[in-house]
Amino acid sequence: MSKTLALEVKNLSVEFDTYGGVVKAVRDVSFQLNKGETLAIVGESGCGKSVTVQSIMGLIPTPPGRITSGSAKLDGEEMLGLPTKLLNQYRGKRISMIFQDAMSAMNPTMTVGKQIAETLVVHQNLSRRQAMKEAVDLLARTKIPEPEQRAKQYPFEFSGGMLQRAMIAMSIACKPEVLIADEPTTALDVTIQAQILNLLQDLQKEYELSIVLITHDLGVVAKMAHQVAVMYAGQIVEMGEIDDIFYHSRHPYTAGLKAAMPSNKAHEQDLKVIEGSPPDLFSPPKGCGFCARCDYAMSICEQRPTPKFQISGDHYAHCWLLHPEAPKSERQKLDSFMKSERSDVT
Amino acid sequence: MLVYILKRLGTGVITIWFIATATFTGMHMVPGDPLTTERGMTDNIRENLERQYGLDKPVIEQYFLYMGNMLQGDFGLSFTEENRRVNDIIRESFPVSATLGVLSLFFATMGGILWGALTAIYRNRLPDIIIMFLVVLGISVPSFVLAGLSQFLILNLNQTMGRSILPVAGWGGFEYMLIPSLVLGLSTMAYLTRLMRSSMLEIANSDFIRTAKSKGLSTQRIFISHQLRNAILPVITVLGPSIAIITTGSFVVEIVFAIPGLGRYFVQAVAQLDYTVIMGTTVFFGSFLVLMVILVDIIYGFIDPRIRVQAAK
Amino acid sequence: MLMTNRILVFLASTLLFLLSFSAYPQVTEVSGVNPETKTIQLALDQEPPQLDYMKATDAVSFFITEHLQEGLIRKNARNQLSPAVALRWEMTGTSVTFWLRENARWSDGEIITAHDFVYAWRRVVNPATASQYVSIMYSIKNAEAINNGQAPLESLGVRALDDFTLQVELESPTGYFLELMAFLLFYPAREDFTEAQDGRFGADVENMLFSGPFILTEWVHGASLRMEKNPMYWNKDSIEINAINIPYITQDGAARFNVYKDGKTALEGGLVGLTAEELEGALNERYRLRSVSDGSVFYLGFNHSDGHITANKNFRKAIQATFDSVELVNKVLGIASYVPGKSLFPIYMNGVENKFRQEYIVPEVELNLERAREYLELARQELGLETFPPISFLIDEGSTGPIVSQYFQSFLKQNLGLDILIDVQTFKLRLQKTDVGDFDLVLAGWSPDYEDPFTFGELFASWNVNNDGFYKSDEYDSLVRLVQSTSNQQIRMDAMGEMQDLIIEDVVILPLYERYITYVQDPRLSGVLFTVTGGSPIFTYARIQEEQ
Amino acid sequence: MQDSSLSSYSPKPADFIPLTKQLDKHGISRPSLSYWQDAWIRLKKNKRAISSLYLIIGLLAFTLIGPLLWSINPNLQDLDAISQGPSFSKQALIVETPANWGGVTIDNFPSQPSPNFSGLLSSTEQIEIVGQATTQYVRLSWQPVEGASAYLIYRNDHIPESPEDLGLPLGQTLAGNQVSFEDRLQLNAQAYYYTIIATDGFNEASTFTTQQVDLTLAISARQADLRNIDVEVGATVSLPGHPFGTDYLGRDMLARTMYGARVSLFIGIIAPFIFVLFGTLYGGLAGYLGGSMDNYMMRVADFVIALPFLLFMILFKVSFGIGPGENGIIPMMLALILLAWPGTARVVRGQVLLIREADYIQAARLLGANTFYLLYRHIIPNAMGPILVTLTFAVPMAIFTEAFLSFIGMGVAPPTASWGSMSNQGIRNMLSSPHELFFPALFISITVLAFNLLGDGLRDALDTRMRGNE
Amino acid sequence: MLLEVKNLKKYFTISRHQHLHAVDDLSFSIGEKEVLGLVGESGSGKTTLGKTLIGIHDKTAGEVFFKGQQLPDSYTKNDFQRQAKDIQIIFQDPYNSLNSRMTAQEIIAEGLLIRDKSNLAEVKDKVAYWLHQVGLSPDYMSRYPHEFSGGQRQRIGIARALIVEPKFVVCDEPISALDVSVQAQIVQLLDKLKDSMGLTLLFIAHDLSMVRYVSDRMAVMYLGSLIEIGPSNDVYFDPKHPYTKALIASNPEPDPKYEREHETPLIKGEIPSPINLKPGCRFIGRCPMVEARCREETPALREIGENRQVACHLI
Repeated sequence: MSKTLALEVKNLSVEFDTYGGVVKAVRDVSFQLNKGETLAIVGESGCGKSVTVQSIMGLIPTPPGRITSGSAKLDGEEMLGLPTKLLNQYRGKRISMIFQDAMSAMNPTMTVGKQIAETLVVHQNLSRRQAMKEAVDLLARTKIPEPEQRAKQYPFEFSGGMLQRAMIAMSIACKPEVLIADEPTTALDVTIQAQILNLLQDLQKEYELSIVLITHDLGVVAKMAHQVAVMYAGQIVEMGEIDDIFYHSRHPYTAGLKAAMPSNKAHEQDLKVIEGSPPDLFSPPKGCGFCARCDYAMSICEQRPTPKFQISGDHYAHCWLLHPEAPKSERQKLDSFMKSERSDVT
Repeated sequence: MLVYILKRLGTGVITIWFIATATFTGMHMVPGDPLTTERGMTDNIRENLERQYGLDKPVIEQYFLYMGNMLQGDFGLSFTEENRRVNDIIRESFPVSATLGVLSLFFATMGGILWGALTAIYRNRLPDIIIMFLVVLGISVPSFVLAGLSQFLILNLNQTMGRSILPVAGWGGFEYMLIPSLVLGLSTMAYLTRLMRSSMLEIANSDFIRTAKSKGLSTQRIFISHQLRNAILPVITVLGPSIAIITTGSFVVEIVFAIPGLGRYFVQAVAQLDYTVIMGTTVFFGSFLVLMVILVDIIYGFIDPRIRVQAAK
Repeated sequence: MLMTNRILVFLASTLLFLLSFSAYPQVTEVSGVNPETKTIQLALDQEPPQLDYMKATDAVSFFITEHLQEGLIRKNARNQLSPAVALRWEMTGTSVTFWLRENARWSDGEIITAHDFVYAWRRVVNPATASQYVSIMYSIKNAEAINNGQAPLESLGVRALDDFTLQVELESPTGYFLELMAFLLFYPAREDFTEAQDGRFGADVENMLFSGPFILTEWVHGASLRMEKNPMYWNKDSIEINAINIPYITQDGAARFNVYKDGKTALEGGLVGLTAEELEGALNERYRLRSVSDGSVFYLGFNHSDGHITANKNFRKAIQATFDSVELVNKVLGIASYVPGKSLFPIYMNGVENKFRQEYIVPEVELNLERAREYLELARQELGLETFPPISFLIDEGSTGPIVSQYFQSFLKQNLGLDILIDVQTFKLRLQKTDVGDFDLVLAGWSPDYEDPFTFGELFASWNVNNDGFYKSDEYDSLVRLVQSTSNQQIRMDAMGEMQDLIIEDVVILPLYERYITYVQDPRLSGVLFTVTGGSPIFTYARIQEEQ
Repeated sequence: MQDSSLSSYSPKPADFIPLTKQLDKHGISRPSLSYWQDAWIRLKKNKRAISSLYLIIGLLAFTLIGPLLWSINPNLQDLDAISQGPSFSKQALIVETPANWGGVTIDNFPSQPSPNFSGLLSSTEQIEIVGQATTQYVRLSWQPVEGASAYLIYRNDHIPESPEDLGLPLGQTLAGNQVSFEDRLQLNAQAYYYTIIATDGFNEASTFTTQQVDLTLAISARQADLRNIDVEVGATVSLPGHPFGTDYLGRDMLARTMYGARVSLFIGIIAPFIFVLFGTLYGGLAGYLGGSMDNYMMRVADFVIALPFLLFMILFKVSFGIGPGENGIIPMMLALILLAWPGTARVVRGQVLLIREADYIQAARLLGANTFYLLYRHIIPNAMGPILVTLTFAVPMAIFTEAFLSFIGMGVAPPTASWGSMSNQGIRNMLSSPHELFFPALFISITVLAFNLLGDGLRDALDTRMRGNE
Repeated sequence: MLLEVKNLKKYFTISRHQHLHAVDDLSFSIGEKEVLGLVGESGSGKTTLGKTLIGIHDKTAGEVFFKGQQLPDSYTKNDFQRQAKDIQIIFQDPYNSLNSRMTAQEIIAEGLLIRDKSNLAEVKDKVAYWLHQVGLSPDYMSRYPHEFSGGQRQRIGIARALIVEPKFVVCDEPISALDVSVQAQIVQLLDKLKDSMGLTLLFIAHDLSMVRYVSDRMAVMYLGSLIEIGPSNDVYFDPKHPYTKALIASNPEPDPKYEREHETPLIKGEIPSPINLKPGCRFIGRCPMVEARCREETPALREIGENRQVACHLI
């Protein structure tokens, strides 16, 4: 089955000017999102996941932010560098976004219904009344009880979960091709998270949505994603189909992340943690960003940026261990670590 | 909501009582009394006067007497403007001060919001720099200098034009109110502009503006229906105190522009130690301000749904 | 983005445009002098505190009342006493009889009778009225006793022999009694009307009845007044001005002057006088400036009571010998026309035949620093002091107080090594401190109540309530008594000449300056009368020329 | 397998030796900055705020060091140089100290016109200058006019163009036979045009005579003596200049502006300092105690806030009163402190309420911290930012209040100078000698401006919301 | 038992007629060196319980015994001082729990310095030791909180609490605000420290998957009540209460194959407001198997096996 691309991002780099210097928040990031599928971008806070998607949406405040290179094509059409007026023909209509903290992401002085209707008025030329009707309908679709009353209420009258549903309703109002979900469930309880994730899955099927899902939770990834991009220190370190990442990961960071994730099923499992913290993006390391925390680090890792190695099909990773000349012993160590993980799972 | 308003009014009444007592105390701390005049007086004449004005009674009795009368809405007779009731003075002069104040506040608010919004849009560009420079000027030049200067400018304007474009002083139609109210409102306008600017910038960085952008709304739409409305809210909260600044700060303008307002009565009354006028004007001004602050709070409650909805519950 | 900006810029400019537009066409072209309607406009520094002239004490009320009411006698266009409600009069010793004209009417058309005078005068002396100026009436028989509650109201020495004959009994011969008749406390009031006002007589237009050339038709408190020609006035045909409008009331002299420059008033500086700053402005505009005495004399008052260094005559003499009033007036105050103070009696006062000051030359005081220091040394020894403690100089913030006191502080320190502590108080507090004698030096002034030197001379009688410094001298007291006992001008003036010498010799006070007011008036206006006893400028005799 | 396009580097075997040294795993590489260091860096980036800071330092230097460099006594009155504009030094002649001049009276001429005189008054024929005309005095005398009872003397700085344009009315003589006048009214070294008009007391002559007089700049021997100049009548001396001009008593404006700064800045800085301190303590206590105590305390603060500020400033200022020789600074400060503290109290209370709920306070309490420790170690340092900002904005408020009170004449007492009282005097002479208003008003404006901008900068710099984590 | 809680209640008064039942009649105990995991959704009252136990909140009713001694209902300064060496807390929010004006050293040393200001050198050594203990380099001693990442701050918070060597520590959602990978670091650290120091912990969290690694027993809270309590693995792998079941099932498994094959059973609705609670089971609104009894009677905790208690009528 040949897959068509919904969104293609190439060589995206973003910098921020701060008074302490330039922060290279995103460095040469490329990924592709297939139609009707979900791409999960995984990584720790501050790794640049949010910046990546916000730059695609043109939401990076400039200044201090600056897109230094790259392109982002929505269904083959370039979005980066467009003037606001043109960009607005995509935003909200063909590509939309939901945010982590729904409470602050909604206008506190406007009714929820109106905020949803607004998108429709702008993009679909509906009258106010029609748009409001449609908004109520959308609220109902996102399984908000009593949508009629709810539409007339203000965000502060909603619970976090409800508001996230309203956000989703707002984002799918114009039946976009791509939905970017920036940590949509991080602030929610697990029970509510499950509800929201299910809702997203249902809507994906219903609307043939292509979703970019940003999260730090591999559980959410496992549940939702078709493809996964693992980000670390502003770069994508490994990318591939979900099973590649979960079962055939070749990057020590991905492996570490997975090992640190608790499982529901294993009775006795030690949490294996990656010691330390990500590097400061003020002065990213010359070589591999993960080098300092990596158990398999070699001298080249400290000095040279890691090239991209194809592992199989769409599975790529940036790690010197994948270099043909890299010592087998280290690779085996990683492999055995991965196996020990997997044995627990299967 | 009603309970809230009643509660606020209740505290308002206590506040007014406090103002009245503070005024009464402060006033009686000043040595001498309003009956002292330039021409000497025999003891008999003085006794006659004291009896007539009730100043022969002990201060405590005068206090309760005054409070009693005040409760009935009677501020008594003026000492310097004999035969005139303080109520009449207030009734005649206050509308003038209020008109001036309301107009100033209108200019200040409109100007503040407008300029503030403009500066926020043109942040760090020429219009912003020019407006902020004027704002800083408006804040740093004392009102008396400004008032004198603007009068001088009007006069020169009239003389160069060879006819009266604007009245130099006095009180009458709108043309009389224009310059004084602008002068009076200028510092408040400057203050509100600054407030509006920072509020606009803060809102501009807020998450929901980012959401609005991601919805593909046009800049104007975001500006008007998201940014402006939320940015105005903090401006409204300071309107109450602004009314206070404008109305009590009006006497310089009233004196310079020969405006028959209440403010200048007070300055005169303090120098003349006109007990009843001092009491009347402060208590009245105080009550007015208290009322205005309550009113602004209530209005704010109506504008900000977070408060309105909660109050309704 | 651009669109929004344009909207905002548009809004901003529209707002400004609308404001200027709405202001433009509404301007009413009212000018200070209108030759067609014979109307003039004026600005006042404050509104009349009250127009119950039987109780009034201030210049603005005097000014308004002077146009609205008339007494038995008034000042004519040449500033001389002339018949008003009284046609003629006769004064013999302590008895004065007035024969009233029969065509003098109140503004409601009723005839003004002698009873109206009896009522008004009784009302003034009635203690219940609490008129502050009442002591000016004490020359009438029993007035003081009635005011002190020691005699019945009916015992006042004034009787209406019939409707048109009024007889007054005096306590003692009073040389200046006829002068007093032009003073507003002696104006008539009609009993039925006054009593019907329920204590609000003079509080508003409807609470007033007019006997003078104008009637008050409009009084918006604090804002404006309007006077129009009184159709019932017996001499209305001689009045040219139809109306006097007062649409501006402000304490700010600069503002009032600006209004005049704008052509909105007919005369400025008539009540308060132009300041040096406004003079400068007037000169730039090439206005004709006029100056006229407002009657008042300012002096440095010494506290003569025990315990004050200033009670020491040599100390006072030391200050006297260092003080140069010419320098004070010309350099420090720098207001043109002020006359350097030489005497308590101002230069405009008439003596027996000529001006008082021509007939009784003020003793020359020599400016002599060495003498001054000798006096000071003498004072130091007399007082038994090592050094002089600082002395306080009481002033209020208004007018010239701060300048004069700083000038004294500076030259007394430089020349005599004396330390002056300036005591600035609000107006009422200054009065209060003066009353209780809480001062060493005080800046004081006195305006005449009637045009006779005695209005100044009686000030320092030991019993006078206005003797702020508590000066007491038997010699001076006997001179005052001598003046009060006779109406012989020569004897009176001689006595006052002696008072003048005594004041200089004894350094009772230190004359600073005689105040003049400088004013500008519309060139089309003429015949404005200024008097020294208050109530001026008087526009009753004013004329308006069509155009120059 | 390798995507060679992405890497042009071909590694050597040595590159693949496992790394043995321990790298820093925690990735903190930025230099350590405390909150205040961080705020200072932010402030330094703000050009406006930093220039304001320099301006304030400059003002303080002006106030404190200025008088050392410009050592003219601010209270020294130079009556020969009243209200003069900014100037450099001038040459002046020393003349005898003017003695009283008796003037000229003609004995055989009637002092008052005879009652039956009814002719028109004519003008005087000629005006003579008596003695040398210097800026010390000009003495005039003229021929008497028949029927005159007095003569009006006018002085102008240009040739009169019409009877309306005669200039300053200097005064009038007492009688018709007094035919002289001495003018000492603030004379400048320039040409004057004197006009004499005869009057009979009510009507003036319709014609007039004008005389031009050129004046020489001169100071009297007495003035020279006061200034310790070697007295030698007839000599020329050089008078010191006044960069800011002189005021209405001939005092040096530069020196007065410096001394005025002391009062203005004293009130403007000390009063806010005290009321902000009091407000901080009050608000801090209310916020810390919380509950009903907080409620009552803030109610009191609300009462005080409700007092119409300027009205009560005036009332209190008058109530506290001042005695002889006192300058009124203390009553003004008292009034200011009494009325202005609640603003700070509110701000601080809000902050304290916020901080009080912070987890680190609870942690400290659990660790056994007492109230003093909490206040000293946690609450005050954290509330310090807003307090500092409040203080900076309180300064212009206090300076304005002082200026305002002085303007309406209820401020500091003479001879003490403050910028407000100087403006008050200056505005009266705004047109004739603008420098008297300009300099104090300029300094008020600059100070207020500087503190406002500094306050803005501080607020931005101390605003923790703006602190990045990137 | 180190800590015994009997019928503890904590209500907050909202208005005259409204009370928030944050903790409603709870009883349980924690043994010496035991770790009790306390789990529940936000709004279930678990944080309030933790803070009430150690005196940050006053108790509305009930008793708490520590080492057999009753703790005061309402704490004074002295009570805190007396208890400081025994009981400590680690907070949820790593941003709000450190004073941004103090360096890491000052923050960590606080507990020592409050008690004794002498011997600064020794304090410094101790701080360095503890920085090392929580996995941070002692070089960071003079850095300020904003220079650390969330996980690093949490480590500093842990060092602050543990430097006084307490017996009992309430860990108030110490991992909720962190990334999953960092959560593991903190959990591991606490696990290590607990063993080496012999700590007794009350470990509060909102999901069970992490908690079970550290805790010996687990308690599940819902709307102010305990609904299930038992040994960690027993509760985790064999939950009895329908709520516990749902809570565990909601947690997504980091195993795509598993997720593809298993449908996540959803629990409907959201946790209701704990204001003015009515009698009856608190879970009725969301429970898939409600009976009439559930609506009338509040189920109490019942012993259903060794060390296991459940509050449900249907088990």
